[in-house]
Amino acid sequence: MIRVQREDFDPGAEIAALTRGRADIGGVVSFTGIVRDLAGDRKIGAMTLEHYPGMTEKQLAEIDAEANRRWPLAASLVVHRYGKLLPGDRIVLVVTASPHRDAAFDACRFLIDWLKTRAPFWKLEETEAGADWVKAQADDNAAAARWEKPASKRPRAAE
Amino acid sequence: MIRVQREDFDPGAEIAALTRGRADIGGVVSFTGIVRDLAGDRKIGAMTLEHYPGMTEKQLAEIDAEANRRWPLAASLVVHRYGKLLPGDRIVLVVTASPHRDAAFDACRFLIDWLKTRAPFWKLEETEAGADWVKAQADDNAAAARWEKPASKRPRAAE
Amino acid sequence: MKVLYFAWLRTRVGHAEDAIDLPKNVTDVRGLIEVLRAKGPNYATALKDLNTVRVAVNHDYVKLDHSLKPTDEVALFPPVTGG
Amino acid sequence: MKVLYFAWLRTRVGHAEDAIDLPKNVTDVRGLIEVLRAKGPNYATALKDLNTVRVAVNHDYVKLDHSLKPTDEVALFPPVTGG
Repeated sequence: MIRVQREDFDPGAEIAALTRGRADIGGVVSFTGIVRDLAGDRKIGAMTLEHYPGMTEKQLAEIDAEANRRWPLAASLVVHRYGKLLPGDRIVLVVTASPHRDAAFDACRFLIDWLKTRAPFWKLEETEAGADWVKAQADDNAAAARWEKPASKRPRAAE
Repeated sequence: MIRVQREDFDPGAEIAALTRGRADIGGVVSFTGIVRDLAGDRKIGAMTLEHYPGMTEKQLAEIDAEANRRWPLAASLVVHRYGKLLPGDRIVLVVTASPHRDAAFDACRFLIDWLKTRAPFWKLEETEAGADWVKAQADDNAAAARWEKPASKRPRAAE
Repeated sequence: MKVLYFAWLRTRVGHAEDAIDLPKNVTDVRGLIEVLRAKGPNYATALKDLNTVRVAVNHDYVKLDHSLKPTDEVALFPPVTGG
Repeated sequence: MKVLYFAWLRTRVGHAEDAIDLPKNVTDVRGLIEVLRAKGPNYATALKDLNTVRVAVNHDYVKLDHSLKPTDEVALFPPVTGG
């Protein structure tokens, strides 16, 4: 399940809703991303998240479907905010539930790694020096690459 | 921070308390363990968690300290319940917060893996066939072994 | 054809959206980008380095050799930075 | 010396705690376990296979060759199954 919204979310309420009445779930893993007050050594006053309505939902749904294909999940949820956020604000939530904790951990990490490189969001940071578009990070590309499948899964592998 | 308690806990409230007013935290990872209704193919009616008061707290505090030595955590929390629990009940919570998500994910997984093999808790499962003490699982030992340090960190390595 | 710009591509171009009539000899994304670059220095600057430009057609990522239809929605934007 | 039992070690022994006066020639955990085994068939059964017995002294895990003091709190229990 995925949601794209301007409003804040409540991680506890989302975790509870995902697991309520479910006794087949052994473990629930959540990741909550929070706006930091520093970008390198520059103090951040605020951040605005631009996104591409329609494509965002489509890309998140595809990433969520891929996680559910790869791991035996009982439930999964991605919530991503857009609009103006302040340091300390929640920005993204990923929740995964599975009978086995390894699957829940792997799927949660996969979801946040992949959405960081695939979901069409762009951060505009406001510092004392002005507003700057955040640059994509090599770290994030490396993190996403961890989850690339071996050649057998690639569509063109048979050629 | 660690807590051992009979009462239920609220993952959302714990996550919020750990991160409130903190703008130096980029990511928060949580693991919530839930009592399942099946053990293999046997239906579980209830479960009683016995523990060793005093040693439990000491072992959990040491595991938590080790996580904080290994990863740059802004905050960490382990809550473990004891007493009688029903399928669907929460049993354990681990929350880790860090400026970087990889550290938060690794530390959270380390904490749950290590507490499963080191914290003195024992599960007594009630099924239609009677009450049985749960056997330690090879899986859990393998999961904990992932986090063993190379020889240089072992106390006897110099011999 | 609807062409959308996001983030610094939008600010460099100066607006969020164009309606482009694709010349008959232009059939793919690479050709569309050449058409846009010729529209003015704002476009030429925004689209100078294609290493920093991502392309989506109808909400899916595509490469520069992707074929275009007049009804497509094309979006040009920098590498994403959400999460 | 206080000796505690947990989980199925406790149910097999039949109680949760003993006060043991360690003979002078018994100096380590292995010796204590021999003393306990001699106390009766319930102890002998509970402590038969040491592969399934974990030992803690003063809340820390120890091995069978760990030396004991009369003031120690010793605990015997199966491999843990929490989390």
